Amino acid sequence: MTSIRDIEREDTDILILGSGGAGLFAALHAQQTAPEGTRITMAVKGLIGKCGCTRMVQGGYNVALGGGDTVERHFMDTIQGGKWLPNQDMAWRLCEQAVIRIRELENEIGCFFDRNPDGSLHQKAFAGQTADRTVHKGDLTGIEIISRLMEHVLARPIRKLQEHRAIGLIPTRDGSALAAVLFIDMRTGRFRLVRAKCVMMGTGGGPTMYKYHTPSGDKTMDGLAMALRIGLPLRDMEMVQFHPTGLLAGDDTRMTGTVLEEGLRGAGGQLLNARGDRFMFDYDRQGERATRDVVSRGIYAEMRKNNDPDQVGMFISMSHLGPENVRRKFAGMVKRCADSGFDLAGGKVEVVPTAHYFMGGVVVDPDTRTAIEGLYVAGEDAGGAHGSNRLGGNGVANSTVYGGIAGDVMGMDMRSMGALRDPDEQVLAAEIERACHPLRRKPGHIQSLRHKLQEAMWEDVGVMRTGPGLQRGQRRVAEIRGELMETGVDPSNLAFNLTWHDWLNMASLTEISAVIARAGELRENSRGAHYREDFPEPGEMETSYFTVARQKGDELELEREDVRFTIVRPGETILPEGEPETLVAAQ
Amino acid sequence: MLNIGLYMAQRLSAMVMAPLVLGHIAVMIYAVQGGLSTAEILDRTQGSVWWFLFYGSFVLAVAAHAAIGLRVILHEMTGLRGRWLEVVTCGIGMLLLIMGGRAVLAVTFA
Amino acid sequence: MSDRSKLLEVSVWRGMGDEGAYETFQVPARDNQTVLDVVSWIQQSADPSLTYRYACRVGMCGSCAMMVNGVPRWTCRTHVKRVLRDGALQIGPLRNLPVIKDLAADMDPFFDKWIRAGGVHRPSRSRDDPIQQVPPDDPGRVEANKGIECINCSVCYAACDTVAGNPDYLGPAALQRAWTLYNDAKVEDRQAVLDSVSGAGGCHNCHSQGSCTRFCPNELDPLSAIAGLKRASARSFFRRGE
Amino acid sequence: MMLKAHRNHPLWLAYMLHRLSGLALALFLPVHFHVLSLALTRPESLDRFLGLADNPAVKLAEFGLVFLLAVHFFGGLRLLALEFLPWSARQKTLAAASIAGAFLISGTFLLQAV
Ligand SMILES: Cc1cc2nc3c(=O)[nH]c(=O)nc-3n(C[C@H](O)[C@H](O)[C@H](O)COP(=O)(O)OP(=O)(O)OC[C@H]3O[C@@H](n4cnc5c(N)ncnc54)[C@H](O)[C@@H]3O)c2cc1C
Ligand code: HEM
Ligand code: SF4
Ligand code: F3S
Ligand code: FES
Repeated sequence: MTSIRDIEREDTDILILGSGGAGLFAALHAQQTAPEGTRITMAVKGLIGKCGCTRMVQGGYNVALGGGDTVERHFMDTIQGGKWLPNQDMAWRLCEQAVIRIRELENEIGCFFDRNPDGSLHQKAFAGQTADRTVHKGDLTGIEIISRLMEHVLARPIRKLQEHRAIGLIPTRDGSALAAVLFIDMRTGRFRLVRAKCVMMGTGGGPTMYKYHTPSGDKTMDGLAMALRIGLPLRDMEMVQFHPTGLLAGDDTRMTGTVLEEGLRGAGGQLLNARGDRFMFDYDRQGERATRDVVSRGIYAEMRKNNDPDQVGMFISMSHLGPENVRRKFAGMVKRCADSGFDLAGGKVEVVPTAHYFMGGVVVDPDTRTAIEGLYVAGEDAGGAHGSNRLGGNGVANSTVYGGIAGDVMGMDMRSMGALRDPDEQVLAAEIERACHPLRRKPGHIQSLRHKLQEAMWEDVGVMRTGPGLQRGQRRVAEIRGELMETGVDPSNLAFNLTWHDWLNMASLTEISAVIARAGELRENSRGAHYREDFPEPGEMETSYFTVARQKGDELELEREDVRFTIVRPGETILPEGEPETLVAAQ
Repeated sequence: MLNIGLYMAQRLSAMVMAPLVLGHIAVMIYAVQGGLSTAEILDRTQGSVWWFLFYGSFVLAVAAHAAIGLRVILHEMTGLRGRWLEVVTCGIGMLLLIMGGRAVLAVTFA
Repeated sequence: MSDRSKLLEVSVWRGMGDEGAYETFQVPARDNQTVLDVVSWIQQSADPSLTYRYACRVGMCGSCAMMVNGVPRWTCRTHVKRVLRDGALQIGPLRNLPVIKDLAADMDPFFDKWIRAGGVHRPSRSRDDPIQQVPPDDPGRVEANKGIECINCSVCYAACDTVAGNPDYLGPAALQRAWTLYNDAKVEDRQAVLDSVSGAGGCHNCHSQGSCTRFCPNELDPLSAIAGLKRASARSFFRRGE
Repeated sequence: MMLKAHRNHPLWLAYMLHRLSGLALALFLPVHFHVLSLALTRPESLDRFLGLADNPAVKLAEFGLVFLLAVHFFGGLRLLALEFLPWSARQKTLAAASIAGAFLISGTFLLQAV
């Protein structure tokens, strides 16, 4: 079997993990700012530009571009949406830099976003926003952004390690800095160690440990699990955003959980229960048009009332708007449903809340630096910018803004970096051992463990939570983890062995699931995406805290830390006096 | 195995041939009524500058057109490339040019 | 619910590189089942060593294309019902690309050609400039929009016999991208786009087979885009008076 | 082997027809040229050859050739139109029309000949 001697070793200067909005922007900016001759390597679990969630962005990109809207207003929406939990400096930087990033995307990268008749950018409003702010390309915004970025990266002299899965961050012997990253070259099944002076992690979180989830299959919390293992603090880990309308098509298909877009509800789509009655107005004044978290809870509560085992979800119905009209306005969505065998325009489609985005992540500063020298984190892997809830449209803005910042900062830091660092060979050996663990055990059925985990998280650590539920969730996750450790993978051919990677995915997912449940237990109030039935109140805003989790030896330590209101205090605003509350015309 | 130059040559030669082929077919339809004979054909064409130009330009065009056409087929079907492909293309072109030239001379200025 | 006992007869390509053979599996039939689900089921429950590729599972990333009953398709959005023939399916790796293992093809040649065809924006402005006003009904824009939703899935590339015969040929997707750039009012040097598709493997090799347009899962039309490039390059050929 | 599933559609068939007809024409043309140049050297054998034109088998071959030329001609016009005229989506109709035209011309030719 693989031993430490088998691993291939190579060096680079700047190493980037992931090719989402964060990774691709980091590569481009690093190339622009780093000194001549700097070697840049991009390593991705899938193919460059073809994996990750940025590609799947539908709705669009939030940026304040005038017309009454301001960076201040965007910032205030972000803070209020995050229920006062965001790191305000990060949120500010996000809103401020988005303005530059969108110009970069349009002018330098070559994206073309939808226009108004006069040729200016078209902007719309997602729920929870007080201005028409979301720039988009139809409902396929992510494809436009990632395809264009990908082209620039592919055309540049950047070393590409595709289908290379990062499995361990390897620090120096004294643990003060990052020395290298360990990969599995998935195509060959061999290990590769890449030393680098600066590493940016943009592996994009991904709450795929839930029964229903939207992110792409390659996202399994690997980055956060790696960060946890080298002792980095993770914040807001209880904050899992559910999208209210995921397609429900049964356990046997990967279509289940995929998003039916937000715009459907915005345009007047109705949510119906099994009896065919609208129910959202029982939960919120705005009915179907309420924010994601509210609608998700509405659907979840309604699902619980229903005790017919064959009838799990609720229904979204569009036909009252006229099937032809729906077909025209939501062409992409209607076709996607039709491909999967559902008639969105004329019939009704069964939906469930589905895990969509992970607000939690590594603690970073607004320059993407982490507690360990040489490691930078951006995008969905980084915590702080969104607090307890991410506004629709702030996700790509976040990954592209902070990816670019990471690239710039790494490029500049390169100038003062000394030589490549030597990795701690013991940690390296331990990480290899960890990855090889299943290869020495009797092969088992990993998929059924994944199902079990997804059930446990959905039931006990899901849309609505209770203290006892969260504890039960932790026990269940620990049990599943135990079973996983006894489940093996046939080692006879490790080249492109997806089952081995399924096992490794499960390893990351169980590690992080445990943290989510623990953090959920620690937060004894309800904010944004986190809802405790036993603590339904949001708690004092003034004394807001966020959760921080750290691995210390074998122990997971959690603590609360006070939110610092560095720019605005609860109840106050930075908008000029007399500014209207919202600029969005009532629907 | 086409660049823009070869492509234009093939398309332009095709455009040249189109009216010529049409003309030729029309004449043939007319001619075959009542059977063909050498004398009949030659009568019509011998000594005519116009027929010389007519068939002459056809031969020029077809030599380029077919050579390029066969070059493409050869490349795609057999993988032939590089110098040999150029040689074969030119060879086919020359062959058609010589044979066609002989034929035109035969029917016009023999 | 469907009849739980029904089985599909699925033969799947197994092998590394050029070597390999089809292997048959019995897969339980389900009501909601895509070709990707069938492949996943085999890997998860019948043969853990089966290799394939997917990411988004909703037709956005273009990672999951395979040959299904001899036709290239995105598998995540191909319902089994639509392609089943006598209860059987044949699934192979995408054509015209080297095979890494089983159903996973090496897409590098496809992307190398994408770049060789000039498929990168050539900026006329920087991040410090305002965003260019482009009316949505600007004719160039309308033309560019037609091809812009390409997910680079390589289905068209696999369908095209010119690609199969001519290893230099850039292929439909890369050429279509060049055409969108050529029509993009924001692109600086549009002649350069034409130049990069006028060489030995360029747009002039296309025989208008139309398989690209026929099979593009997004209903894009590379055939017309390539015709557009031919037209534009011919025009510039005369203009330059060569 | 030729009609693999991905080839089974009108535009591909039109392409193959165009290729085969072009290929056949390219093979036939040298023969045709050779026969004509016989006029130069041995007029009597040209006559003998043309005499054969009354033979039904030869008639059929002639028909085939004209058919090929017509197919290729219309196919070529179709391609030229597709490439040089602003695009219209009427590809398939054009492909069909070109085959129809081919039949028409060669048919006329054959009828005239007999
Ligand atoms: C369906 C959907 C729709 C969305 N719509 C919107 C929207 O309309 N607006 C919005 O603002 N946000 C939206 N989001 C959220 C948005 O996509 C994310 O916030 C953002 O794109 C994350 O970017 P990222 O670069 O951090 O990660 P990603 O784009 O997810 O990229 C992660 C990358 O890391 C790689 N990776 C993962 N693990 C490893 C490993 N172990 N080793 C190496 N590489 C690894 C992945 O393969 C991938 O390349 C949506 C998300 C989904 C799922
Ligand atoms: C009558 C007028 C003609 C026209 C309008 C015409 C048109 C064309 C066109 C447009 C092509 C390009 C096809 C492609 O690249 O896909 C072509 C190819 C070809 N033509 Fe012609 N052609 C004509 C006559 C001829 C003649 C007389 C011959 C034979 C001597 C011929 C032989 C070929 C060959 C061999 C090809 C290559 C086919 C291929 O690449 O698939 N053509 N023709
Ligand atoms: S043109 Fe269509 S088939 Fe070709 S790569 Fe793009 S989306 Fe895929
Ligand atoms: S299938 Fe190929 S030949 Fe041209 S029209 Fe499409 S690229
Ligand atoms: S998995 Fe992304 S297109 Fe099929």
